[in-house]
Amino acid sequence: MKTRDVAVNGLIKENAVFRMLLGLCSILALSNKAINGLGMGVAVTFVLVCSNVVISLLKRVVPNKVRIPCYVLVIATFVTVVELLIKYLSAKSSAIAQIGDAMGVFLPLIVVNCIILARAEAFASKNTVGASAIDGLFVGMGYTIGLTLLGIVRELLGSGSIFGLQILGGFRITFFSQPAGAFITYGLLICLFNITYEKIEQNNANRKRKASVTLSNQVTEEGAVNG
Amino acid sequence: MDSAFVALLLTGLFVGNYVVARFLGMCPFLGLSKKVDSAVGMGIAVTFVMVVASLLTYPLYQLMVKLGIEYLRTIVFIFVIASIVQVLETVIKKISPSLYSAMGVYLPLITTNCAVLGVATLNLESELVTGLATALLNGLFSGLGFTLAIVILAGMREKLDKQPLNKHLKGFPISMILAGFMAMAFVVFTYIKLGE
Amino acid sequence: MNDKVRESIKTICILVAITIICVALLAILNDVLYVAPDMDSFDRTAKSKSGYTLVEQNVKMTNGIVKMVAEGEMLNGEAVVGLYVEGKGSSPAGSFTLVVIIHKATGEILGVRKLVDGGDVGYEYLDDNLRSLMGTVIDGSTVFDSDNFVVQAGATYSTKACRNAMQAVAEYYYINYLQGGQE
Amino acid sequence: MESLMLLIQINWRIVIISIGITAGVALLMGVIIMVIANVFTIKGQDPRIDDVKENLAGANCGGCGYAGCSDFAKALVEGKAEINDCGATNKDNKIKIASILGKQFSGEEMISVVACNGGINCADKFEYKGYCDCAYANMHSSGPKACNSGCIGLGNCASVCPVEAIKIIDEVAVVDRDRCIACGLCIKTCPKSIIKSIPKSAQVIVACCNECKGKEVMDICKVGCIACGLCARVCPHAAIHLENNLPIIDYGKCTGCGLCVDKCPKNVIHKVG
Repeated sequence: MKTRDVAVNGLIKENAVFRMLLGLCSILALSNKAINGLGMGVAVTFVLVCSNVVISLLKRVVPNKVRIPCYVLVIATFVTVVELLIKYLSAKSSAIAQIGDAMGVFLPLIVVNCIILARAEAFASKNTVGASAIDGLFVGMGYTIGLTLLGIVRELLGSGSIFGLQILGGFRITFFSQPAGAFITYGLLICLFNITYEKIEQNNANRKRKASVTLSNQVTEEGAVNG
Repeated sequence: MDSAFVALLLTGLFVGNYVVARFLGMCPFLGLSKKVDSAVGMGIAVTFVMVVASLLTYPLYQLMVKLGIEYLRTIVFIFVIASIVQVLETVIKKISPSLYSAMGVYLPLITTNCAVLGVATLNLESELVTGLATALLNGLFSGLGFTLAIVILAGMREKLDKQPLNKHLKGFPISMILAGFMAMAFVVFTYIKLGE
Repeated sequence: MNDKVRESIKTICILVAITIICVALLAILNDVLYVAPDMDSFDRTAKSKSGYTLVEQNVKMTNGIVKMVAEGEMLNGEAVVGLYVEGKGSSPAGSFTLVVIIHKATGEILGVRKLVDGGDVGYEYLDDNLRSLMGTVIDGSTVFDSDNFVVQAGATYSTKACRNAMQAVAEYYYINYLQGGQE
Repeated sequence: MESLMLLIQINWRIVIISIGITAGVALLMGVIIMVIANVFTIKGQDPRIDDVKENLAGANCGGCGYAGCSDFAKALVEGKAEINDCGATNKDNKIKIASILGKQFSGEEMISVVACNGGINCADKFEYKGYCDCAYANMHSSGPKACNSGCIGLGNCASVCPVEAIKIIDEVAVVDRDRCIACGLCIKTCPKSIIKSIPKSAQVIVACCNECKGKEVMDICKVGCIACGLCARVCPHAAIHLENNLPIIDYGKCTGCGLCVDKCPKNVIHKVG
């Protein structure tokens, strides 16, 4: 798989937030503010890349009977590293303290985030270290972009601000910052994403068919000539 | 004791419902709610594992606090949960194959279920949980809340998947909107004064 | 039979080996990234003559957690107690962390400051509501019950979190300084 | 020097305790897992069942009629089932399984295909606004489509397919060739039973299943087969013969030359190879 394919795969074709629908717990919970989405995305990307690398290193060593506990152990280590880092940095700057507090219980829950174990099982335990790292990076980036996008939409509607900057001047539909709003906004966004994705795919298909039609016309003409 | 019991019951089932109010356990909630019987199977499996997880992780955490190494709580909790699931799977497969075919196929899914690790972590932070007994109750009621939510959604989705619907809305987006309405219904319970 | 046993032992050894390596890395990292409890947040709230000394950490109260307790001496020589307390709001609002300075003998609140505001954007608990708490004297553990606590309209969750924090402060002060012997 | 200072400051007591505790938990859990795994192995279970299960596709699709792959593996080992019942497993795995069971395997890889191309090209008897289910619609005078044997297009096959290989395009079901694992579930659920199982190597398919005379088909469907027989005559290998107004292709003789595809006036025969 060339890196370009892995990139397109991770970012668009198998985007964790809008296509593969993995890690829903963190997506819905952390999209109430765009800055939370970004923070969570970065944390998940870091853990994803590191655990992909280590798991693809260990894939021959780990016996099959205790495969899941070992993978979970490695992932949990990197999540605890993130926890310690956030605790250390939040003493330094209150912005990180704010994000760390907003993540709350979802920070340790990165361990059971479906993306990480899914990528570890599906990809890292079968491919080389380099490929796993790149795949982890791009899937993580796809997750971060999707989550931040959802965060921007929900924050703009829910509290009239983007990244904390008041834009709509106090106009806010509090429905969108509550759990019910999260579900419905996410559902509609996916519906939108599917529509655009299908249109792009149809355009590509039409272009390919047009290209092949012109090709086959030439063939039939030659066929008719010497037929 | 009984006021804490009622408070835990209401929080677990409605006010702080793990799926609808706290967004925990979403992957199986949306993945397995196509049919009611698979939803019930998953619900029972999750509730059982949550109770066993609370039973093991709560005393372990008290020990870790005494020794001052509570920063390891994530790694120890998830390791214990993964082992519980592994052991349960082999035991149920041996004792009753019929139960295994109904419920066992969901067990590997539970290891990556946010609700189970969620209950283990939230047991330590929720002010309703004061001892092991209340931790077990919290695990049980949160599991029942999860089952309640997943079964209701499964019922709705089973009916809805057969309705003529715009093809882009079919499947995942419509179940998210359904879950949204459920969340609205559950918010009503938050206005009950819980033992204040 | 023994090859099955040997194979099991090999599996367990690998499992334990991975655990040890991971935890060793974490333990060392935990020490390197050790966050000394910052005393300067007390100083910023109420300037002390020679800094505060740590007394106790992480005491779980009924309504909140007293994260840190420190004692110090004000510029005018009065002995004061600093409390770093976290109050839990109900689910949408996050937890609030306040720094409270209490006069050791009289129990009067000399300074209150908000460190972490868990309220959503636009739901923050206003500082002047907090400042209105200055001067109240903690004479019992129920001094901050719901009737005489400033409820900020529109931010009920944030108010609940702040009230929980203050109730934890009152309870801690009542147990350790009013009832208990002077530490 | 500086890093050495760092090493001394580390509070080694906490490090030892944390390693000790977690190693203890890991050891305890590891022992429990292994003991339970060995004690609770199902005695008297034929070890070959696990090897067979290893090679099966593991899609648990139920196409073989058993509740998932583990049941099917047990039935295979006990000889109650045939390896070809499972469409999902690819060819070389099937050969491996056959060698485990000591049997010979020579089956051909199959794939499902919908023998209808009607959909919007086919007129409707009435407008159907009811329950979105083919079997249900089929009960109302065999479906809204004017053609009584054609695809109703409400997607029962699409919803039952374990790998989502079937899509409803322009009100007719279309099977995605690379995703289809030939588990056969769609063939069982289609109320019109017009989904056929053909060899994967087939180059050409017949996309119609209407057995009425040409004149009747002409009135109701733009792409229906009018049984003119041109395809049978033009085929250089005599691979096509007509049976009750429908061309039947013998995939043994068919070389995929595609002459029949161009010859067919209603382009009922499609090139897929």
